[in-house]
Amino acid sequence: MQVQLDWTGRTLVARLAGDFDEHGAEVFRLEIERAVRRRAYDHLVVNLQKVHFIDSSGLGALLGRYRRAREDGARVSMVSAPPHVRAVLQMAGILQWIPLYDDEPTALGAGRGVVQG
Amino acid sequence: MQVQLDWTGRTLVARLAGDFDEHGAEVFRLEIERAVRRRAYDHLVVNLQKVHFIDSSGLGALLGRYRRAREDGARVSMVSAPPHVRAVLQMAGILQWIPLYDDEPTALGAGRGVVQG
Amino acid sequence: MSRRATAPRWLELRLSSQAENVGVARVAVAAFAAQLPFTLSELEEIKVAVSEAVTNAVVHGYGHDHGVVTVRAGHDGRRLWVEVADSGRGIADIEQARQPAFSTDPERMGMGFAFMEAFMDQVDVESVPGAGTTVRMYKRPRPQEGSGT
Amino acid sequence: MSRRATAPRWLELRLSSQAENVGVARVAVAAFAAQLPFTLSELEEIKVAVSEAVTNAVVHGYGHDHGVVTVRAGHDGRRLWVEVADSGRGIADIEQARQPAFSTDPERMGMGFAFMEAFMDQVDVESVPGAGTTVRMYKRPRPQEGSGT
Ligand SMILES: Nc1ncnc2c1ncn2[C@@H]1O[C@H](COP(=O)(O)OP(=O)(O)O)[C@@H](O)[C@H]1O
Ligand SMILES: Nc1ncnc2c1ncn2[C@@H]1O[C@H](COP(=O)(O)OP(=O)(O)O)[C@@H](O)[C@H]1O
Repeated sequence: MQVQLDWTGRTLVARLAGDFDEHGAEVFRLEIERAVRRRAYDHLVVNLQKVHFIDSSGLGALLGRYRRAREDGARVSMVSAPPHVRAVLQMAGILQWIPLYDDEPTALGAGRGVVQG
Repeated sequence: MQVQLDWTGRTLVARLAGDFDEHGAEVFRLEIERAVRRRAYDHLVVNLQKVHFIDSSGLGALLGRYRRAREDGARVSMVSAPPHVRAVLQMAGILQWIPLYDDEPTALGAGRGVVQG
Repeated sequence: MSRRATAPRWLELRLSSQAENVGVARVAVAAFAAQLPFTLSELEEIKVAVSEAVTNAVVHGYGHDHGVVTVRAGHDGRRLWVEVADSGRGIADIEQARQPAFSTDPERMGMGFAFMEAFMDQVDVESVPGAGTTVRMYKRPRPQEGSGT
Repeated sequence: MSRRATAPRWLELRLSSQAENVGVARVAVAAFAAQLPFTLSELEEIKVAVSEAVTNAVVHGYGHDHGVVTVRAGHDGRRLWVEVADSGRGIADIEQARQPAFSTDPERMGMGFAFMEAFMDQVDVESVPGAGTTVRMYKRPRPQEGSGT
């Protein structure tokens, strides 16, 4: 899995591409940790548009990130999940913790209230 | 591999989808033989647009069909080969036997003279 | 009644236990399963189930140490079976391990077995602590509209 | 100089010798090869080479009879090797068999070995008549623009 990172102010956008499995989860954890160690963030937006596959290891990495973000006083959003990825997110009940938005602008515009995707 | 057959007069159009490997070649041989046993043809157009993969077994089935067609007094054309399929066709020198056209209308409109794709 | 029964086909895949290899197991089994009339979304489900079982072998069975994961799959034209085996540390309490949200690793979701069960028709687990674990899963293509039972 | 050397990764795939299974071998090896920085078109080349070798095992080695085809692959982060082995009828004259357009089957093109050689860096063939054939192929990712040797 590839992780492309993009800062806008204190918002970090992570665009993922490939398979979000155990190996993808390792890459994801590493890249995000490295980025937020260097710079303060209050919002992490995870763009799933190019994720071809996700399993419970990928979901676990997302939830782990969500827990860390709460400790850091930041929030996490997901955007642009393809249908099969969305199905797995829904099944696992992830959306009650991390909101899913249609696209990046919507996530960036959304307030601090929790919006269900 | 799937083979979809379509008659226009004495022209048989075969639209292939999937992997044109040894198994695909078996399917191809069977389907074309069954079709031309029931109805006379003077032109077989093989549409390769949805062929994702081809190897020497697929090429061998095309050449075998070409030989049979000559015996039957018919000709064979190929159309719409994706780049990676075209590369393999070229490498194997198939185009000197079976012309490759851009699309079905061009193949159907082409005369009996051999046109190189 | 279906008449798709054919000579049994099978494969056995042995992989070094690395997270990078999980994807190889997934696509190999999915390509094999595509010999049955599964829909694309059923093939995605099979991929997730295989991914969970192989990941468990790599992560829990061998604890990311060197080891061999064996994936076997077969079908008779009607039903797919997939077996994932490791000779790793094994599971002491299988019933507990299969409970949704149970994990011995606080960083994991504990949803691996739940996903296997949700996406396959049947999941059997055999395990001997210190000797290894074998997960066997079965799935039939759902009957499509217009086809018989 | 490349610093991509990693712990060796490998897989072994055993398949029943059926034409339907050739695609499984192809996608498994391609998914594995994708761990090295091969381009998409190099991965396509690897698929063709694997397809030729496995098809030969099924068609010539076993003559479409029951048998087992073993595909092994490995890499050290730099170079891929792929081995395709059967315990079928073997090849009497390997040099002749490797010649482009040579085939013992008039319906075939005789281009299988030519394709393996065109698409891989090196192809070694070992065969014992009556005992079987092993084809071993090697390929390195072509250096990309902007990278070192
Ligand atoms: N192959 C295995 N070897 C050893 N233990 C395993 C294996 N598979 C599962 N387990 C145990 O079962 C527990 C539950 O597994 P699972 O439902 O897949 O969740 P998770 O992988 O998220 O922990 C694991 O935490 C582990 O303790
Ligand atoms: N695995 C094998 N077992 C036995 N004979 C083989 C094997 N692979 C290749 N051969 C022999 O080598 C010949 C040339 O092979 P190849 O170049 O792949 O062409 P083709 O498969 O089209 O015949 C075959 O016709 C066959 O006689």
